[in-house]
This record gives sequence, C-alpha cells and structure tokens, in this order.
Amino acid sequence: MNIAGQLPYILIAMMASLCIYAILFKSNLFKKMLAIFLLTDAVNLLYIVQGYRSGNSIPPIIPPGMDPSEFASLAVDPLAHYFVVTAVVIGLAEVATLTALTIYTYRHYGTIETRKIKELRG
Amino acid sequence: MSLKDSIIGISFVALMTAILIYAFLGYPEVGFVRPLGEFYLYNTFNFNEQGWWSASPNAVTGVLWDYRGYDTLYETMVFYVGIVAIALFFEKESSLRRTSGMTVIVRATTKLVFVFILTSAMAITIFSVKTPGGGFQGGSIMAIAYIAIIIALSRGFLPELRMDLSKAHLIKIFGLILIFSLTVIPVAYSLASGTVAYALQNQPKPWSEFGYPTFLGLYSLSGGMVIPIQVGELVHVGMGFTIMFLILTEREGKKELGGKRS
Amino acid sequence: MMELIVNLLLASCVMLTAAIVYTKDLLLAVVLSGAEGVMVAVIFYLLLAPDIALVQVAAGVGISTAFFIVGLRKLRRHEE
Amino acid sequence: MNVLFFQAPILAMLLALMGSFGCIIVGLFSGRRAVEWFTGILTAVSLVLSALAVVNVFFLDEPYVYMMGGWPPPVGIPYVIDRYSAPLALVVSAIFFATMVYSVRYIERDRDVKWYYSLRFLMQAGMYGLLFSGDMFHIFVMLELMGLSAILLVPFRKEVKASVEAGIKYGIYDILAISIYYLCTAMIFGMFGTMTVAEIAAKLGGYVSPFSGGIFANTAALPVIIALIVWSFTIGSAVVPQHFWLPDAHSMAPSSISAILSGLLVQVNIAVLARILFDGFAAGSYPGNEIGLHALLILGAISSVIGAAFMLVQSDIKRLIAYSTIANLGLIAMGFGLGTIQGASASYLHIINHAFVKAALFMIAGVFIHATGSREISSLKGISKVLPGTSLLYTIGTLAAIGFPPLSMFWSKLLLLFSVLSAGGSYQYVVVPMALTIVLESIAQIRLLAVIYSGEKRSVNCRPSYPVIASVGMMIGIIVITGLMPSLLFELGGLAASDLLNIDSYIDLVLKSLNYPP
Repeated sequence: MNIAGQLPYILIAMMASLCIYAILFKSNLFKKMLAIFLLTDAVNLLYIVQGYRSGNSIPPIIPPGMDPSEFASLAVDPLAHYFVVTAVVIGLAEVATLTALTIYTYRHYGTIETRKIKELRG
Repeated sequence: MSLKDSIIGISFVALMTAILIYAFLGYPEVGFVRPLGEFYLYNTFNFNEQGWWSASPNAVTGVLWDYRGYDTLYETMVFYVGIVAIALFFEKESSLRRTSGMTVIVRATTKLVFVFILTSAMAITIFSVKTPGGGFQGGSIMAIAYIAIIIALSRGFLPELRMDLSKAHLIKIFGLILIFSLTVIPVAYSLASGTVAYALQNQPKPWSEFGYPTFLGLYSLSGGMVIPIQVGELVHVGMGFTIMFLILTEREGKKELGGKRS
Repeated sequence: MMELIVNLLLASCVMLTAAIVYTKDLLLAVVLSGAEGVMVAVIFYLLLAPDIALVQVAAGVGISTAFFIVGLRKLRRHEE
Repeated sequence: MNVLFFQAPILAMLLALMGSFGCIIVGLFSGRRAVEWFTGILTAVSLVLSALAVVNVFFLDEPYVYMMGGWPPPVGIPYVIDRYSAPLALVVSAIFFATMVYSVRYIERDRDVKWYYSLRFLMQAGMYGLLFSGDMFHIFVMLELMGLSAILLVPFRKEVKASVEAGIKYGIYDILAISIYYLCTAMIFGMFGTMTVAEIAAKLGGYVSPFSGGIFANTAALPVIIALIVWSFTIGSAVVPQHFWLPDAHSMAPSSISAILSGLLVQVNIAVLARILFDGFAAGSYPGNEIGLHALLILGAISSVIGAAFMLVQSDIKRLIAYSTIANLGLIAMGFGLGTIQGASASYLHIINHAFVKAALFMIAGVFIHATGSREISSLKGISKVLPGTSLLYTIGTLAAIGFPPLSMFWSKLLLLFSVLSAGGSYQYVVVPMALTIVLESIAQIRLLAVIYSGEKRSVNCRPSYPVIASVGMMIGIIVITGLMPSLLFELGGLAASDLLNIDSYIDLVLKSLNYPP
C-alpha cells in the first residue's frame, strides 16, 4: 500500500462524503441540489483518475499513421472518458428537474427550507 | 450552524470518508489502463481488424456511438426528460415579440458572431471523429450562442434569427427522429431480410452483416453513422438548452399561480 | 510533477466543496461551484481527456452555472 | 430462430422511445384525442411484442442475449432475455396498457397531457431496460431515465401544494440513491475493469477474460461496494429506514401514476437488486458476499412489520395502500434475502402478483376519490350502495391483497411462508415477522372493507366511465385467472428462480453469447 499513489482516491473520498453529508443533512433544497451536482463531479474525477496512464501518454485519439498496437500502449482509457460524458449530461438533466421542482416548492410555500415545510404527515 | 450540527456533520463525514478510504486502500496505484480500454484503443481505427472496428479515430467517439451506443441513446432521452421538466412546469402561452431600437450595427455584429459560433459548433460536431468534440459539446456551444443573446441582448432578438419556442421544439424533435431512425434501420433491415442485425449497429461484422457506409476517401469523413447521429445530437442538445433558457428567463407575471403564497 | 499539480487541484476542489457546503450565501455557493467546475476541467485536461474537458467547460461550468443563477433569481439568495 | 421473435423485446422498447417524442409531434399538430389514440396503439403493440418475447423464451427457444450494436458482452451492452426478465417485462407492458386505458378518462380534466404520455413512455422504456440489462452502467442510465420521469409525474398536478412537496422529497432521495449507485459503478470499474454483470461473477470465480483481464484490486473492498449498492437500491425500493418518501409520493401522484409507481417501479428496483446481488456478486457462492442478502433479510423483516403497523393508523385510502406496498416489499426482500431457490421463486411470484393487485387497488381508489371528492376513509361510507360493481371489484382486489384463497396472492404468500420454514437454521424465526405482517395487513384491509360496506346510500359526484371499469376489470380478471392456476404459477416461479440463482448458466449464457470464431 502506498499512500502517495492513492492520494487522489483519498481526496475524492473526502469530496464525495462531504456531498453525501450535504444532501442528507442540509436543510436548504438548493444546497442539496448543488451537492448532488458536485457528487457527480467527484465520481467523474474518480473515473478519469482511474483511466489515466502515467508516463509518456497521449489522448485517446489516434494520430495519423500511428500503428494501433503502439497507440494502445500509449493512450489513456477511452471507456472512463465515455462514462464521464454520459454522466455530465445526466447531471444536467437532474439539475433541470430539481430546479423546476425547487422553484415550484418556493412558489407554494414561500421557503425552500425542508425544516419549515411540514404540510404532510410523516 | 449549532454545535450539535457541527458534531453530527464532522462525524458523518469522517465515518463516510473512512469507509470509502478503507475500500480504496486495496485499489492499485493510479496510472495504468485496464485491458478493456486497451481493447477499444487497439480496435477503434484498425484497418486489419475491420470486424471489430468502429471506423472512428477518436476512441471516445467510437465508444460513445458505436461500442456503447445504446447507452448514449438513452442518455439523450434522459436529457430530454430534463427539457420536459422545464417545459412541463414553466411553459405558458406567450409569444416572443420583436424588439426594436437596436442599431443596425448591433444587429449585424450579433448576427455575425452568432453565425461564427454556430459554425464552430457544427465543426466540433462533424470533426468529432478526428478531434476532441461531439454532438453534446457542439450542442452546448450552439446553446451558448442563443443563451448569450437571451441574456446579453434580449429574448426579443430571437425572432430576428427566425427562432421561437414551437419552432425550437420542432427542430429538437427532428434531431431525435434522426437519431431514432438511425437506431431502427438495422432492426428494420433484420426484419425485412430475415438475417440477424442489431439495434444501433454501425459497421459490418463477421457474425452480422449489416453496416452503414463508411467514407474513408474524403480524408476527414469516416465513422459510418457516427457523424449523422452526432448531428442529431447537436440539434437536440442545442435546441433543448435554448428552450430551457427561453422558458426560464421569461418575466414572471403576478397572477400566474392559482395557489396562495403562505 | 504533474501528479503533484493534479493532487493540489484535487485538494483545492475538496476545500471548495467544504466551503460550498458551509456557506449560507447561495449565490456565493453557485460562484464557488463554478470555480470548482473550472478546476475539474483543468484536471481533465491535465489527465489527457480533452473531450471531457470540453464537455465540462461547456456544460459543467457554462450552462449549469447560468442555470443555477437563473434558478436562484426566482428563489431567495440566503439560506435560513 | 424467427427474427421477429428475436427482435420483439427490443422493438417494444424502441416503440416506447418513439412514443415519447411522437406524442409531442401529434400533440403539436392535432388534439388530445389523437395523442390518446397514438399512445394507446403504441402501448398495445408493445404489449403484444413483449408477449411474443415471453412465448419465444418459454416455448420456442432458449433464453438468449441480444448484443446491442452487435458487440459481444464485455465490449458492448448485453440484453439478457431469459425466463427471469421476460415475464416481468410482460407484466410491465400489461400494467402500462391498463393504466393507459384508465388515464383516458381519469386525467381528462388536466392540461398538458402530451407531456404526461411522453413521460409515461420514457418510464416504460426505462423499466424494460432495467429488467433486461446485463451491464452495470446501463442500469445507472436506466435508473436515471425511470427515476426522473417518475419524479416529474408525481407532481404532475403542480397546482396542488402537497404533490409538489412529495415530488421534491422523492426527487432528492431518489437522485441521491442513483448518485450513490454511480459511485459504486466507478468503484466496480476500478476493481474489475468491466461493467458486465456476468463477468463480475465469473472473475470472482477466477476467470480471466480475453477482453478485460482479471481483478485489479483487493476484493476485501467488495463488502463496502455491496453495502453501498444495497443502500442505493433500498432507497429506490422504499425498504425501512428509507421508506419515508413512498407514502407521500404514492398517495399524492395521480392515481394512474400511483398504480405504476406502486405496482411496478419499486418492484423493478428490487428485481434489479436481486439480479445484481445473485448474478453479479455471486451472493450464494462467493464467501463474504452474503452481506447484501443478510441486509435484505433483516431490513425486509423490519420493513414489513413497520409498514403493516402503520396501515392500521391511516385515515387516507391512498396512504393506506401505499403503506401496504412497504409491507409487501419487505416480504419480497425477505424472500430474496433467504438466498434459497424456494425463497427467490416465492419472491418472484409475489412481485408479479403484487404488481397486478396494487395497480388494481390504486386504480379503484382513484375511482372512489373522484366519486366522493375526498381521500378520507370515513367518507367512503355507503359507497357500495351506489357503486356496487366497483365495490365488488375492490373487494376482490382487497381479498387478493390479504391472501384469501384461491386468489393469486394467496399462493405467493403461502410459498413465502414455506420457503422460510424450509430454509432451516435461524432463518426459520423470520416466519414470526412474516406472519405478523400478514395478520396486521389483513386487519387493516378488512377494516377498510367494513367501512365501504357500512352506512346508508349516499350521493356521488360522478360514476366511473366504461374505459375505467374495463381497465380495472382487466387487472382483476388477471388476478382471478392466475389464482385459479397455481401449478402454472409455481412452475413459472421455479423456472425464473433457477435462471436467477444458477450463476454458472447465467455466465455461460452471457459470455458465450458470441460463437465467433466457432
């Protein structure tokens, strides 16, 4: 085990836990929404970090004339990049949905603090 | 924030971090590519292994619309749900009225910049098989052109560019129809010919003969169906963001809500 | 060297996240999240992911921040 | 192999996708009748297509893998069409068809129907995808599709304060669950280097894939990943202690949506969780991975008792039915948590039966609420004198829900009890919460029936129209007919559970789906 080599994982774990804390315990709906967005960012970082190749690496776009097997031994992981593209788009859709609902909650209740919204029974 | 909240917060974050770090301690050090990634890199533009290729030099684009295209199709639909969210909650019967009072120079400059941004969005999309980019990136940039006009000038400038809400909806759905028809054409081929072909199949394979044509002679155009489907994505995403911002920046009337404010 | 820069950027992302969670001013939180998005984009670029960096700049920073600000205009600026 | 049968499940899914934007075009150019006809025809065709898939898998051919884009499993996304997923997809299609017929008159006073039908179609496509998918990341995308459209349909009547609040509560927690699942996919990617469910199980057994290699991290971290996945899916399927969003969301949604949410959405979540735990993490055979099953068993036991106990104190008919959903999901989780083939087959049958019963109950509750204009149970007094037919249907549905022989849920509850008793060891003590749940639920439901049949004749606002009765009748008919054929049900459950629990055959099916080179 090597702490320095795993430092990115540890930092990402802290970021993800902070976001999960904010979603669960913060009372403000807008803050919860921001935390959801940042949690997606944290996991995106985890993917990209895992797909990185140290040393003399190149982006996953084949330069003209390069041999595929040489390219495969040089470039970084395209699969991880793919997952992140998908997740960013999905994150925006989540934000749009939650923004719409939050604004409507504010119009109905005049507040977006979940502590103060106690219309329904538990 | 009270003391009790702080203690709960710090202990929760510490606990959660400890659990995650415990999981990550068994992970390998950062800095190597897993074999599946190398498989995509090796095969994506390999003329010697044409049964396994996606004909796209950009491996991310190849994974995006060929190897895992079905994921991306539904990711597009998730984005569509996001547009529906805004449209369902805020769309009202309102028309965009043309604004007046801007000088000819402002109009001309804006149109010029607008055309420039639109062209670059188009380029990012079409050349995504060669360079970084793609339908989503291009669509976002196209939307930024519209959003900049909405925020910096006014919503009323959009009719000047022959754009309004229902037209944006129609163009967006046109993009979706393009994506959808490219998805079902292999299935329709399979039903018509009685052979096996799979949804969203791009290139012919030894076990399944259907394939979209690939143009490799024209230097930059390749990837079979990847480019047209990216154009569909560009239109869908660009118009989707435009619709969202058109609806959201609308001035709020006083009497719009039946419910009372408490 | 590059690992060091990436780790530093990641650490500042953690700090920014903590600040976003802590602050009571929602507009400040939005601005900070925009800054965080820029840092994430820089990390993506340094880790040789130009595709993702482009998505992150266009969507993760530009459009989402605009979205948050437009949404926040219809809400109250401060947390209670 | 017939090509139409081969493509049928995917065609059903693509039709649902087409419907989602087709509705908007039809809505832009013509009126709501056209939208309804369009939706109805597409839903009916997808019902036929998923029936074809079931026929194919059971009678004509073996289970098979549909390789999306033509790519074999670790490279592309496999759709596993087997005897576990195909019948559930047929249930999804049937309930969507019934609620479609029901919606025509039920939401006729609402505006924006085109968005309503569009979101319904997307939810349907998401459910098909979740049931068939054999890829962890695809499950994430589909959870997002199903979840977001459900979150938007709950506050569809956005003028109602409480429904918007239920929507945002459901939204925050469901999206939290999906985000945690996304974190899990990243950890799985780092550990296994693949997203295919079957390959994860194979690699735990020592397999080295020609495409994606072996395992890259210490498997000591696996219990953490499994715990996070169970956490995420138990939020989605409302197992105690994460059940609090369900009564609000399911009671505040329009009744046609409540039927889908309560009958399908939560149970699709738990079916997918069973798929991941049994086939992905090889819960039965790999040591250390039973943690997920134990969590399901314990949480399920607590969940069922609490859900049934809360049923006793409800005064709102839809909340009562929603709490009954929590109790029944607890029973299903307990059945899967046993880890035996009897338990899995009992839970599987309970999922199917409960789906039809709960959909029927919510649909009739919607009729009652329209008729009396109130959601209170006390205001239902005397309704049986005015609406005798509807009340009779409701009685049959309730009797099925409490497990009255020979209706369908009797058999699955019986099988659940048997499976617990035959599991041996300390597992058999689980029979206590199970029996307690069944008794408490029966008391609450029978009290509701007693209210309906008491009181004097009263006036009602409106009577149910023909399509509404037809759709409810379809559901009740299915309940009665399946209850009369227990041997067929048992056989179906046994086949599905063997497909679910037999990890080796699942791995063979998925990883050897491409016979090239032969």
